[in-house]
Amino acid sequence: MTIAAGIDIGTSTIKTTLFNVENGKETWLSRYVMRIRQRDPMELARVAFDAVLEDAKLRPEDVHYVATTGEGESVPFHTGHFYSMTTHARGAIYLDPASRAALDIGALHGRAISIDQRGKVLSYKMTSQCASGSGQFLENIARYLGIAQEEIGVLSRQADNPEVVSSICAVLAETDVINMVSRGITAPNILKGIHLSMAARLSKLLKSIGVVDGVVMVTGGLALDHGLVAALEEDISHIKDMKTAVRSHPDSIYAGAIGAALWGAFRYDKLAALGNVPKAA
Amino acid sequence: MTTTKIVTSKAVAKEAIKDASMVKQKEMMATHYNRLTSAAETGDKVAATFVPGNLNELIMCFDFLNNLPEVNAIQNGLRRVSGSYVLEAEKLGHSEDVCTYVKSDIGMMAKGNIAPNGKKFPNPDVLLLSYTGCFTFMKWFELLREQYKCETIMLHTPYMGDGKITKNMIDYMMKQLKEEVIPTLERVSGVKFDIDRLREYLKKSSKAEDDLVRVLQCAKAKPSPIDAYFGGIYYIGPIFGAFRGTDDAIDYYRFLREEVEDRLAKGQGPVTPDGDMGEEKYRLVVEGPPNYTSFRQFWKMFYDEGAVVVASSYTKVGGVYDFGFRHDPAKPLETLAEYCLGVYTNRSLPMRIDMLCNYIDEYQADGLLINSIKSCNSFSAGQLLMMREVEKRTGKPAAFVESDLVDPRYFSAANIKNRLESYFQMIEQKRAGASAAA
Amino acid sequence: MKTFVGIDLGSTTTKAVLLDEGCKVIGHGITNSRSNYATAARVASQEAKVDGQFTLFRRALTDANKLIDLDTFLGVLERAFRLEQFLEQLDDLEQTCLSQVRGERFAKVASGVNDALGEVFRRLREEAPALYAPGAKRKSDFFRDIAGSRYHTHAEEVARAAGLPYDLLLNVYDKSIIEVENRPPAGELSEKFRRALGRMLASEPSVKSAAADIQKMIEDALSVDLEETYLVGTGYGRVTLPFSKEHIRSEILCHGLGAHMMFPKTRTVLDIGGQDTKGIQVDENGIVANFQMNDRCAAGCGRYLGYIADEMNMGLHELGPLAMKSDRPARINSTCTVFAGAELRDRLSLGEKREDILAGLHRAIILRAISIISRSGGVTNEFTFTGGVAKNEAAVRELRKVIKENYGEVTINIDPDSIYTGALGAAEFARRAHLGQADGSEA
Amino acid sequence: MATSLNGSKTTDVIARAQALFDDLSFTTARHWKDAQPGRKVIGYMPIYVPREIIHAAGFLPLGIVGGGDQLEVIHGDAYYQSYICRIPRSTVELGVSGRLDFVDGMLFPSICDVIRNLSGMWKLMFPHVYSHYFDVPQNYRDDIGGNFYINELAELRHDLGELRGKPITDDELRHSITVYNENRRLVRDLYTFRAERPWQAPAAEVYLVVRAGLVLPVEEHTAMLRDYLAAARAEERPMRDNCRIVLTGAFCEQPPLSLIKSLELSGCYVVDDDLLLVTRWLTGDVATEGDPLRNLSLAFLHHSESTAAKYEPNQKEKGQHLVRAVKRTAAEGVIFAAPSFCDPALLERPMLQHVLKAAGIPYIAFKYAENSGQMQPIREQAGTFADSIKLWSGA
Ligand SMILES: Nc1ncnc2c1ncn2[C@@H]1O[C@H](COP(=O)(O)OP(=O)(O)O)[C@@H](O)[C@H]1O
Ligand SMILES: Nc1ncnc2c1ncn2[C@@H]1O[C@H](COP(=O)(O)OP(=O)(O)O)[C@@H](O)[C@H]1O
Ligand code: SF4
Ligand code: SF4
Ligand code: SF4
Repeated sequence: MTIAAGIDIGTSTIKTTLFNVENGKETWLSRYVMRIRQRDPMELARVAFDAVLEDAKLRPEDVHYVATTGEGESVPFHTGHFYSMTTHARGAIYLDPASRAALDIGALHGRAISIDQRGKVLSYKMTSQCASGSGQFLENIARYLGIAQEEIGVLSRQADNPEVVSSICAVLAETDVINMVSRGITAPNILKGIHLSMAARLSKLLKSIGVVDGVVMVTGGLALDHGLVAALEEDISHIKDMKTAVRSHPDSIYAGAIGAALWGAFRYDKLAALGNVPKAA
Repeated sequence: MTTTKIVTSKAVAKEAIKDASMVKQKEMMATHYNRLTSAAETGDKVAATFVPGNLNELIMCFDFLNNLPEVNAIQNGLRRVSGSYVLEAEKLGHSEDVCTYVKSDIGMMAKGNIAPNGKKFPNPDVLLLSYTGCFTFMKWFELLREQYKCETIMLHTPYMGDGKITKNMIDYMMKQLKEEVIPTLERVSGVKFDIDRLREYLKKSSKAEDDLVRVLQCAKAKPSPIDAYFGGIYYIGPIFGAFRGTDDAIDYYRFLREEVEDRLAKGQGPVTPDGDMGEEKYRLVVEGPPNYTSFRQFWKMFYDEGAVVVASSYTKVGGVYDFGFRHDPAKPLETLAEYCLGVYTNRSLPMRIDMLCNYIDEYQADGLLINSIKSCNSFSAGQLLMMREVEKRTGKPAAFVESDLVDPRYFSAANIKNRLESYFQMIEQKRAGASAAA
Repeated sequence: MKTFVGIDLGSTTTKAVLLDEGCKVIGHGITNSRSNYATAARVASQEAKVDGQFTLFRRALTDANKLIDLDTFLGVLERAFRLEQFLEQLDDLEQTCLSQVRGERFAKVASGVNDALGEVFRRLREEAPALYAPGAKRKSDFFRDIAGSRYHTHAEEVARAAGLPYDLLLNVYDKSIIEVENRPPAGELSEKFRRALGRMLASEPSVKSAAADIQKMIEDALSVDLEETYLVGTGYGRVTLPFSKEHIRSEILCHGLGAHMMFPKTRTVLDIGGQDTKGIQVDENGIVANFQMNDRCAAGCGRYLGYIADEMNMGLHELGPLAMKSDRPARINSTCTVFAGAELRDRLSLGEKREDILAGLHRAIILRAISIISRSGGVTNEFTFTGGVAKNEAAVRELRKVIKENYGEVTINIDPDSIYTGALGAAEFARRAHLGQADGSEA
Repeated sequence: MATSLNGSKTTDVIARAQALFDDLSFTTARHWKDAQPGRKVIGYMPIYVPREIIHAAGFLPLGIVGGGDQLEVIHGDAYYQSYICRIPRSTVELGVSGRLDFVDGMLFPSICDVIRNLSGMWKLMFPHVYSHYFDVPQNYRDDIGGNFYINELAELRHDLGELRGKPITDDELRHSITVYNENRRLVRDLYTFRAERPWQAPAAEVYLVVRAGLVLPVEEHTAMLRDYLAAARAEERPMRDNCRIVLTGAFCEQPPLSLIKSLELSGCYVVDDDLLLVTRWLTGDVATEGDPLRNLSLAFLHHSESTAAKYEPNQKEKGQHLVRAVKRTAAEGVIFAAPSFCDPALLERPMLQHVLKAAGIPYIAFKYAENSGQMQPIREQAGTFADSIKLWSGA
């Protein structure tokens, strides 16, 4: 029995999971997600860790490996850190063993990660800093349009004539959107337009790392945005030699934390086999 | 953000003003592309080489057809397909930051290497890298070699860093020509080198060069009968490309000279895609290559405002002839070396500044406009200093716009128009100020 | 009387300036930019008219100076007028909010939400007079900002008390404000003045004795028609301005001319607005000789400070003063607006002090601006700083430092009305265009 | 803490090297020049100049590799569009701000169009300084490229002799070659040591020590290298669970020190790199007998590093130097780090990647600028690379 915690510190949210791995069987014990909202992420990490422990009715000393990922390199109580592409890859395999790529879309970033059946990262590509396709940008626009987060996907799917955003800079893209509103473009068409241009950028990432078939698991917070997932499917269907199936999972937002916990358990077992048991600080 | 207006030029108007030179050039290009794309059937061998420092006369001595990747990139730009080629190359792992000529070429290869006539380009039998005036050429040919796995010849042209051609440079180049370039061309082509044949071609070159210079210098007149940048780009086509040293080129430049002299005699201005240009209001010298993806739209921003370009540096990238240099049959190899050394981008920055100041002076221009090209460090690095220096020396205003050769993503029409309009207004105001003072 | 209107439709704010025939500014108006450009332009120019009206009152009332303290009087009148305006928009907002409460999302909670809204608006109305009391500090002068921040505060409390999700009330507001602010302003200006005057005369005993005289003079001033003789518009995103081509001038030219009008010896102009930074060189006639501006990238512009303010949960005008407290600015190289928040968090987590980071951010903005200036030809005496960011004292401090270090002693001009520079230039272009039309030649 | 034979600790050496690195006014070089009348300082940019000739004239060769992340660039931006790399603008800034006012000459080597054009700009901006574009052959035959190069070297030798007022003799040159041979040997020893025990010679330390060679008189630098090597050998430091990588592409504009540190922090030991190539451009000793210029020329033609600024005449050889470096240092992967907008590095990259792919060597790539502040994406990529090598090693 190996109990491992995964703590994924993002730019906008902290996701935490607790797993028990026994003879290759992975049991998800508990989970917790919280928004950072201008608080100190290092303190919140503790809060989140306590929350998953309480949920699973465990004590800190019951946990064999505390793995951080995302911006958690300096969490004082971790045993080890894995980088987010490593953990999202593993998380994607956990959520759907058929995944051959993970597409991690979060508040400020997009990453395409090509993986093998064991969750090994084969290659990857990240959106450049300037890409306007990020969760934060979508969130700002939705606020501006007076649309609640859970409405985004629904509205986007009602679009009949989407209008594409051209600026690469998210700030200037906001102006683009305001220009659209001023030209009388409807909210569904604007949202769908944003979704489509994000999708185009993301599928270009996939293509450039050679992901052209198999299952692409969307992870990160934007996996919950069905409008974006639909736009991705649509965009990919237009690309001649791309035959990937895009999927998302209700637990996609936990992918990083899942991967961290599972790698943590893996690493613990490997080191334990070498008689080299690590200790969480 | 910017709504790009598509300028549809009236095909009718264009037909109406087709001159003999234009017809001739079209015909030459079509024949050339047909010969290239049927090289496989005819058994013709193909050499790929660059515009600056291209050794067309020498290539012809070995019966090679000359295929110029830069010219193909330009064609792709004008036909608006370069954008997708560039993207293709970026998907293949080429950086967004590097020269789009290269990426357009690589993308074109990846997408089947289709020539403007719709047929497939032949693979080159030899890559003749006359490495002149730009480092990118070197990497470009290494990339092509990786693809085609064919023989590659490097002709290294030293840079005129101190503003002069030294004996060491000439010796080095002649030695490369004699001991590397010519023997390899002989080997690949199976044709023995005949220096008299070379002399013959060089003689023809210099004849066409005389006419070209005459045409470009007609722009000293007021009004200028030509636009030496937008129009000039068409005029340099044959001599910078695959035709220098041919009878076709001699004919073309004779026709062209006659037409331009005729316009000069009649006091007419340049011909534009929308017919004759209106009143000449501003005379400009332009530094830097043009944008090809929105070439017409860019040009229109000039002629709509009465701005005519009277001299440009871009029309000197394939050879600087207006200060007296001609290909000289009397010293065939040395003349080729001098030619390569003297092309515009192989000149030091102080030399380039001198040239521009000289143009502003001799062509009585109102100022300097720099079109700075994102792709091209050879041209662009240092242009802001050049601008200030020219302004300082001539007292004429200068302006700076930015675009790219064949990447449509870097042509921001609204921005450029904004700048040009402000610039023309500035010239106007300066003039008003000057005449008030006089 | 003839007036010439210049409108600068900025990315953040829309500004209007009213000039008279003698090239004198009679009114300034500003509002937040919004998706309906025509409305933004209308609101700004109406604000400029209001301001113009006060100029006229001032002119008219100068004679009445013996009767009343002019400044106090106009101050009171203006506040009364602003309150009147605010309450009117608040009504509109309430109606709009109530009309949003329908459909499936609200099916179960509609009546609760309606009650909550009623309570929120009751509180808003109740505190409104205090917002416009003498000496009161408002977060901003725009309805969207004032109403928004107060709404958030009240809604959070009311929602908690009523057990409603706060997000729901927030969303109702977000949906409504966009409608409200894009509706063109309703009602006659002079009517609002009369109401404000009435409210004031009723409540200010000091002026009661002179009421009749004052009323007469104000009526005289109100009867002067501020005729919009010629209008010129400029601004960010010019392509879609709600004016026809001959009424549009490039923002660069407007800024150059405007700066020249404010400070005739100006040779270099720096304008930092919400999304653009411009470096402009002008000659002795205010003609633009050279310029540079950012395109494609909004790094280091005003919005950057906006993101930082949001991230720190502070008002824009509070950033400068906090940064001024630092004596060891952090070294910051990236001014990407989008990643501003991330950079801030990064540094806070490394233990750097807030004021030092802020000071560093201000310096970074200025360095970026100076690099644009230097690309346009450098700094030449005199130097004029315009745009919204010129209101930020920390940015001004860093600018002075950087210029001194690199260009020596240079006169640096900052007009309190510097945000109106573009609009001022536009108004002057309008005046010249009218003169040109009048005597048949190009101005 | 262990100490070297003469007692220095690594921390002492590093503190000195760091101080030299941080000094944007080149105080040490200024002191050197002021110490004796007639001394002159000749600046040079990447990628290679024969420092022996400068040294032979009794001058100090001063390597200038931009301004790093601490220099505020105010004027430099006025000379360059946004799509040109950082190093020329920070170099112009150093010049315009007077930080190079003690430099008597500048050499601009043949590396790319940007530095090539900068040579002309320097002539215009600083007309009283000797500035020279230093061309090198792209033809590697002794009788063609070799002769050309000997003549270029002779020109430089002549010019510097004029600057000194006395021609440079063959013996002076031979002596300088000996001095630099020794310096290069030590730099190579340091690299070899690091490849063997990277935890004992962290990349940032090696970088600082080698970089000191750009501003110090060569004799002092040789001593510094010796001290550091001895101290680093003697000092036991903990070995981390890191993978081993070769860093390539950073041969001109320098990555910020924090980037080099970030690589190791995120799990990658740097076991070879192409930073500051001038210090080991010539891969073996230059012959000291016979005609010194000819010897320098032969070394350049046949025993110098491969990099993007050179033409590779043989398609089969293209990129093999990188494969060899990986094998030699037992590296597990390659990190391509190129300055943004660096044509040579970025055009070369896909070709090198093809070679690595064929050789089965994993790699990643990213861009940087000398003033990059955000290390998060770098850590992320290097970290993922390290993770995947670590988790899957032997799998
Ligand atoms: N239900 C949802 N629908 C759409 N987007 C969501 C939803 N929940 C979260 N998001 C988006 O996900 C983003 C956070 O994603 P995440 O991967 O956690 O990012 P990070 O790791 O950088 O914090 C937020 O910007 C938010 O916009
Ligand atoms: N009171 C204030 N204090 C500090 N900064 C301000 C203030 N008002 C506006 N700003 C700054 O000015 C910017 C807007 O400038 P403005 O010139 O109005 O831009 P635009 O012309 O693009 O609309 C804001 O983003 C903000 O940073
Ligand atoms: S960099 Fe310039 S000269 Fe070189 S290939 Fe590209 S466009 Fe031509
Ligand atoms: S401000 Fe916009 S364009 Fe500029 S760096 Fe940031 S995201 Fe990119
Ligand atoms: S960084 Fe690259 S492009 Fe820039 S100067 Fe150096 S070699 Fe040239």
